[in-house]
Amino acid sequence: MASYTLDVYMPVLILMGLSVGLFLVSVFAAKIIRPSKPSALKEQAYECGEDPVGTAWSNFNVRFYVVSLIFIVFDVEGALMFPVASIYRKFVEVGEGGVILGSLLVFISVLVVGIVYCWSKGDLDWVRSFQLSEDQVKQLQGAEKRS
Amino acid sequence: MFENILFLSSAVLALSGALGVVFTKNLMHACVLLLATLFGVSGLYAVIGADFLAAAQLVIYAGGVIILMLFAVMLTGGAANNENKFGIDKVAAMGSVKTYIYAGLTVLVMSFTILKILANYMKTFEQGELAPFESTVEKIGTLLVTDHVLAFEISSILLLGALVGAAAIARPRRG
Amino acid sequence: MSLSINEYLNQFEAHQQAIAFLSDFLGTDASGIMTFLVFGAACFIIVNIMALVGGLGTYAERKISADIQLRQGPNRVGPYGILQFLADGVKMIMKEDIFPADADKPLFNLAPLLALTGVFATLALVPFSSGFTLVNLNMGVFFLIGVSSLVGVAVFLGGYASNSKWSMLGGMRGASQIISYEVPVTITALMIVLLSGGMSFGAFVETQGGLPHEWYIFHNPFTFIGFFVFFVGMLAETNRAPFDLPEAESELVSGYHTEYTGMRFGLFALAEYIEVFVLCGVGVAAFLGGYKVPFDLGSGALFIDKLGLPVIVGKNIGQVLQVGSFVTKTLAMYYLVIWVRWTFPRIRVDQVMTICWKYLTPLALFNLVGVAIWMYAFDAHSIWEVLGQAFSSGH
Amino acid sequence: MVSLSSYLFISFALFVSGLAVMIARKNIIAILLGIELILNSAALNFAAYTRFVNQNLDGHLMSLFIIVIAAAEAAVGLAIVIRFFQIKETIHIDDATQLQA
Repeated sequence: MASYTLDVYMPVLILMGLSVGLFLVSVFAAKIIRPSKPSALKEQAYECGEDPVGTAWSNFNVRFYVVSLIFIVFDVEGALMFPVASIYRKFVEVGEGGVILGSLLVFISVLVVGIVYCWSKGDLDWVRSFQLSEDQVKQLQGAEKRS
Repeated sequence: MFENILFLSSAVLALSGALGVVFTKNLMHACVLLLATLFGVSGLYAVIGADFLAAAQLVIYAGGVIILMLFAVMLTGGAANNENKFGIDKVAAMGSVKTYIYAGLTVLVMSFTILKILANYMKTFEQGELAPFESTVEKIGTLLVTDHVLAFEISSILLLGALVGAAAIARPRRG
Repeated sequence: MSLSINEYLNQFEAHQQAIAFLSDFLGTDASGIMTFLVFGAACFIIVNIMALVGGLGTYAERKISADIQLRQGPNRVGPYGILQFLADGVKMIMKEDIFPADADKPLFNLAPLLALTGVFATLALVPFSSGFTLVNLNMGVFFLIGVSSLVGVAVFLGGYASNSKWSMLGGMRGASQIISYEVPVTITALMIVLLSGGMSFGAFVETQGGLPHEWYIFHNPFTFIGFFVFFVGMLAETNRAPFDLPEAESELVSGYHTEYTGMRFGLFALAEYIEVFVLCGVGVAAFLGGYKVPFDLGSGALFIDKLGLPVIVGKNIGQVLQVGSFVTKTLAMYYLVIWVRWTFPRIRVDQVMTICWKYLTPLALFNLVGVAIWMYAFDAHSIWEVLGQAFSSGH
Repeated sequence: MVSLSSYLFISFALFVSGLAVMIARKNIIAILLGIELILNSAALNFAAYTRFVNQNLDGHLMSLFIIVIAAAEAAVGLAIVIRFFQIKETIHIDDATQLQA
């Protein structure tokens, strides 16, 4: 088992420092040679020519959240399986692979049940066929009567 | 030499991120500062030889939980507007002075009790010679499969429960 | 086993003399500072090479797309337009910096920085060759997946901070696409970790051989499918080719970086091109035998005993061959990525999600289970060894 | 510099700031952020004790499971917050007064 010293993380730290340095130099230090004539018109959000209406921070459909929910469950599953996967080959070569194969298959099958449930409930398809809720239907009928 | 640098930089990153989460008004800034804290804590794991934990922290927290938080902030009215249905603009960001006093008092009381408990322990514990760093992945893998296989399987059932429950709750409904 | 640049340099006496000189010059033991200097120089060189690769990537992309569409492509700046990317770089720096009205200024600045840091941190792991890898972390792939998920956060923050509906929508779509395509890529990486018995890129490459039949892509049918799952997942994760909806010019007015001008936009593009190169490198290391050179020329043993060259020269030739083999395979995959970009139409957003969750993830899980059972059944032999045994025992 | 007491101090500081966030903030998502901070500080302690006191890796396993459970908890907690927002149009903690929506 190769023992390692902490110098192993030195390149990661240096590279992060270099990226911060590159960012600071290219964005801020170059301010000197860069023209800067701010004007209100120039700073409007780009809306294909019309003037922007309202703020962008209105909320969105929930399906973005459901996707990230399924992602994090599979991410955690992957994270838990990495150590077991990294020793599987040693156990197979020794001939003991059956035990680990069994626990891995149980682990994966329990989570496949999860994705089958989400699939059947329609969480995975992106454009949901919304049935209009009762009060929305009433509003529509009300609007037709009035017009 | 480099060990101290890595320790100091990740400790400063973690603590300043945590204090930033306490004192920032905007919720989106709080999420990004939590991301900085998580990177700091991942560096702290790396300094004490827990290399798999540092990577797992990055993958699960910085890769998953933070994005979940960002989406949740966006789906619940963004970071700025907090007026409720009566139209009153409630500043949800920071509590009132009263809550601060209570928070300060609890912090003081807790810190005194904990330091009291740890005081004699600090004196007796002398630092043994530390083992060189070993790669922990294989050991964690063998532990997960031999001694703690029950915890390993139950965590998959826990994940299934979390997935089904949260999907059922957060599914876009008609109403 | 983790032979990093530092141990590689320690073999030479000049390195020891430099350390001795520096330590008595500074009084304290200077080996730590020496490692810092060596790593710093190596990182600086690799960052420059990667910036060059990013720049030439844009040049190659424009030339190849021009070639596909039977037009000229850039040929004004420098011979055959080779210096076009330098002109772009200077243009980016000279462009005015505009903040959109009431944008979230700190986050607006932070998004390109996060993207750049996420991609630069992965450069420490790319396995150019057994000697020139910056560091062969035991965590390898796992660390890479963790750090590259930072790009998804950066895309979201870029969209959120520029306070325009288009970039907000582009940011959310981009982030949800990047994170959902991380699932098939993670599961495919898990499959390769199963096969190679270790998470570091060194373990990936050492357990593969030089000749194509010893690569993991042809190891068994499941890894063959796994390579294409990885390739599609990589395309989607770097917002390229048919999956570049978040920055779709026609619909979302180039999505999350609509409001970014000048160098910030340049940093986003640089981060994306370098990430494509890094992920191509990961694909090559995992599936196509990484820096392995056929007939074991990489270790330089042949040069040393056959041609009687001194040990140092032999080893260096081996390293150069290894870097050459890794770079040619990665550039071939890079060419494939560019080629795919200009031949396939863009995919709708619901198709993007359906492909990921209803086709790629089940396929990746099927491959994972398949490889686990294959290794158990044929105790980790590749299909060719199994056929070879079947033939030899047959008659 | 790198010792058990410094790690205890850092995880204590993280714990206190997480607690302060939970107490002083009125926004439900901010409270969930505080919970994440507290879970992090607990997991850090386990890893520190594995390094400085006894070398068996049960501490690492414990913090690994803390991270797994924290991810599942964040997923379910945020789902509840989103559902609460759909019903009540606000995520201010003082409006969460009834047990039934």
